[in-house]
Amino acid sequence: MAILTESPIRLDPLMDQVRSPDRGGIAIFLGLVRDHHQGKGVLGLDYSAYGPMAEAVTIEIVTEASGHWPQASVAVQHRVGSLTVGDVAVAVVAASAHRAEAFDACRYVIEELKKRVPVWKKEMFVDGTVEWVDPTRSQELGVRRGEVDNA
Amino acid sequence: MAILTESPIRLDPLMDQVRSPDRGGIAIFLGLVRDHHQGKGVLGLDYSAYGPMAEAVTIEIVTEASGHWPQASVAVQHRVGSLTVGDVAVAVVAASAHRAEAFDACRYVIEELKKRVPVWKKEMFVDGTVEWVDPTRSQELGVRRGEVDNA
Amino acid sequence: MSATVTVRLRYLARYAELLGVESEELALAAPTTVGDVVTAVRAKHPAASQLPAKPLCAVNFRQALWGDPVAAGDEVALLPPVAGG
Amino acid sequence: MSATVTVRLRYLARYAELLGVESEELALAAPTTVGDVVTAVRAKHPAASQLPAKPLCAVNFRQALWGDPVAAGDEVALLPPVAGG
Repeated sequence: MAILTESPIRLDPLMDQVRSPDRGGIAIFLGLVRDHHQGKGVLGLDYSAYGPMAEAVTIEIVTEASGHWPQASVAVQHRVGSLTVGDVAVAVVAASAHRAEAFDACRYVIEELKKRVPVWKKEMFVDGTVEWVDPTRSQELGVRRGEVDNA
Repeated sequence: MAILTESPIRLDPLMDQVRSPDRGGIAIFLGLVRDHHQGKGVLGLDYSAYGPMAEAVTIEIVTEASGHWPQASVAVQHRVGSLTVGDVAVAVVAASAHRAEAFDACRYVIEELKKRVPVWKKEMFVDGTVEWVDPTRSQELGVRRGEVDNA
Repeated sequence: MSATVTVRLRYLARYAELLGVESEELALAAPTTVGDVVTAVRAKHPAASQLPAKPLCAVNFRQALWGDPVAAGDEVALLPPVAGG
Repeated sequence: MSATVTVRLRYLARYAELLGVESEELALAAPTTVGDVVTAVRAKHPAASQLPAKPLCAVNFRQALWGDPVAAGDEVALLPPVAGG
């Protein structure tokens, strides 16, 4: 299944990808479009991606998770295109024999995905303004400053 | 929505219970019937509950989670009756503005639920034997020893 | 002659199988505690010797301690170690 | 006379809007590095002065460092800080 999709994300096919009779726990994270960002009302978002790199980096992250939690199996999908408030932008589904690995693998993948996968969003605000989201301009948003040397 | 259900657990109604336009993250845990337990092949499980207390304790746990993570909203359902391998036995769905609280609230609720909610399971093994699961008889399974004084 | 209190007993899961009954009423001399109720259960049911020394109990759907008082009409439940999820 | 290498440039998201182009080819004197390619982009596009000093770059879909070599046919991408999820 492609990691990037222009269609609404459906959970069932992702769960089918990772469930198996010996896996007793599934942890899922869904990222949804919120109605506000930094104090401004949001109407919707346009997501774009650098496709081949987004796929490659996501596979790399999932492979890292398999290294850390060998019993876990993880499926990921990220939506691209125009989304409105409440739409699912990203889904991470991790299944494992026990719940601890499922939670940890799920959390790892979403955290790394947000730091590393080349996806961008342009926010349409209620006040008519439009803005590319730049996490490096928000306060306290971590080490990635858009500089090759720090990356 | 009742916390205990004899019908298959459906995720969508649980998600609808907690999603709202200002919540950007949903963390979900699903506990499924596994095909093995302590080295023996499992055919299926019978879940039973002490209904009124199971509902009360679950509400108590969800209320504790709301205290710890005030932005989070949590929905829980636990299946009772006969389940087969792969069936969802329990679902915890936690939505919040940001993913950290959603994950933490979801994890808290499933951990406490497994320790405190009066639900029991009887395992039907492939070899024809039947056994009540008793976590206190497994190795290293925590402090709860079935004793009033320790509880 | 002392007053008696009648309480409803609930035996759950494995304990119901062990005692062969899910629910019954017992009359005890007042005042009575969770510990007294369990002692009365042991007196009535020989199979109750297989219960742990102090089984997990609930009074009116809340977990209870051994010395907690039990009043007429209360529901006292004996619960095996929980195993949900 | 020195050899040249032709590379494919990809400008993503905000950078594509800034430069008014999503993709183009550039010929540079060999040998060349990621830093050299970005310098050539600046020379060609006045708007590139608004890029950060060292924008995040990828060569052939893998994140690259400033001094990494770039060969003929490589795809060099300039990426704004990522903001997925």
